[in-house]
Amino acid sequence: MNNMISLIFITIGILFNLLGCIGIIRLPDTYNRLQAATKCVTLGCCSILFGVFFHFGISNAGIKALIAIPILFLGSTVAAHALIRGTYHFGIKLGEKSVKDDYKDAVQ
Amino acid sequence: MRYITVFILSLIFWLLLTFKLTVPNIIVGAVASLICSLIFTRFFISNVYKLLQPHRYFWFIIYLVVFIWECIKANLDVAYRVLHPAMPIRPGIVKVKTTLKSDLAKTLLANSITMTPGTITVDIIDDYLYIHWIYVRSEDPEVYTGLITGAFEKYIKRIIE
Amino acid sequence: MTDFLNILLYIQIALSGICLYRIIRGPSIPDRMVGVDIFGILVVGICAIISIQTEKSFILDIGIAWIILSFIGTLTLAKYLTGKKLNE
Amino acid sequence: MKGMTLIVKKTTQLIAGMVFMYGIYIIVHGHLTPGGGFAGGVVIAGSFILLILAFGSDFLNLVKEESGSTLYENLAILVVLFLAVSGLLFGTRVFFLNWFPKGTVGQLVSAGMLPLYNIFVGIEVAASILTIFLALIIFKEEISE
Repeated sequence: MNNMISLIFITIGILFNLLGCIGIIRLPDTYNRLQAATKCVTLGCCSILFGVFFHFGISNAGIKALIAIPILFLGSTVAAHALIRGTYHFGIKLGEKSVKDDYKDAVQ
Repeated sequence: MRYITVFILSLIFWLLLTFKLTVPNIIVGAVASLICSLIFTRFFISNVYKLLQPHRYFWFIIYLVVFIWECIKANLDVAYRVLHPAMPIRPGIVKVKTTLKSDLAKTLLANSITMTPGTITVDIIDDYLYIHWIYVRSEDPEVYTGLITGAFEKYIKRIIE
Repeated sequence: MTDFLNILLYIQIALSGICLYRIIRGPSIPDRMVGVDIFGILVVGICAIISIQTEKSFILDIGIAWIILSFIGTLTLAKYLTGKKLNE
Repeated sequence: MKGMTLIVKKTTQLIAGMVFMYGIYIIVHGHLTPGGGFAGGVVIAGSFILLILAFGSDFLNLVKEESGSTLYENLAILVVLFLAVSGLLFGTRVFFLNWFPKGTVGQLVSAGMLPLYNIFVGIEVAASILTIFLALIIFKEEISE
């Protein structure tokens, strides 16, 4: 029973990872790629780790998988924030379809 | 007081990581937490008395449920935009004013916004958050402020302030 | 069960191959850095699946260390992009 | 404003302690799991590098007196050498002899002197990687002037 639940969680996680990687290939500019990739891949990997927790139960390895989840969450969100700010300061323009840019005044 | 808090938190982290309740393990963990609390206490958050008030944990659990629901919604939203043949995107950077005061609350709000549908925090200057949005729904400042921060702000105010 | 897990592992490895495509082809430097960041997160998933297959817990240790080092690496790259020196 | 944005600073304050404890875990369990002195030392140096990246290098007060980390590095490698020489003094006269009682396999306190070697090699690696990082910063300052 536990094996089935863990397998379902891992499958869902890999589907989210697949969507994130399609987003990396298809979307047109750097900012949108970062949006798709960070959200989907982070939630996918958290789901895989949750599946590992269900497979091992409450034991040494299961608790270790639970510890990995908050570290992964904090790390990837902060890394995405730092990366998108660095991209703007590096001088990459927003894509052609964009409608609004309030940050331009704040930088100068 | 802050030293004791950091010591207890790192000892709990050690015991969860090793997951063994033998005497040598606890002694080694206590020594390691002592070193950790001596080095890292001056970088830790300053007001630790709020950790002792139980109603904050209650609101934290409710916030966690809301957050996971928004997170799943975010992924389905991005999946729709990626798989649609015409790619309905309309990106832009908007400026949002927040009413939260303390630094930790602003950080938690920014991290939550990063994981919700189609938004990433670009920068934070004083009270204003600059947010990159994958589909700008409206040009009116009041409408999009409600759309972006409305779901989280009241819970975070109860958790931290 | 193990066959299905094998298939999932191969899919995950193929996904990190897609990230390598973005790293090689990316038109600008920030595109490549996005690829490196996502690649670091995907490797953690590979470690987790292998730890189920072999029933060993220490492979998760490698996963957590990988998260931490990839976080530090991405912060360094982002700091380089903003054009500041390391000590300011 | 020195350093990176407010978000990075606050998150770094929460995470740096965890990274340090994780490095100690890898070092102490070096004789039971993969890892050991070198890998754990790199993770411990990573926790300090994280603080330097987020707050700027003046925050740790290490640039002015870079002798601090160099001192720890030299002391640790000296202790490793003394432990190795102690094999020459006790038991059969062999360099790097493991003359401690071995204990049972799989416990935390076992394997004789290997945990001691791991701990001091860990301190040595952490201090030397931090020294290399600070030296790169100082070198870049001198180039730009």
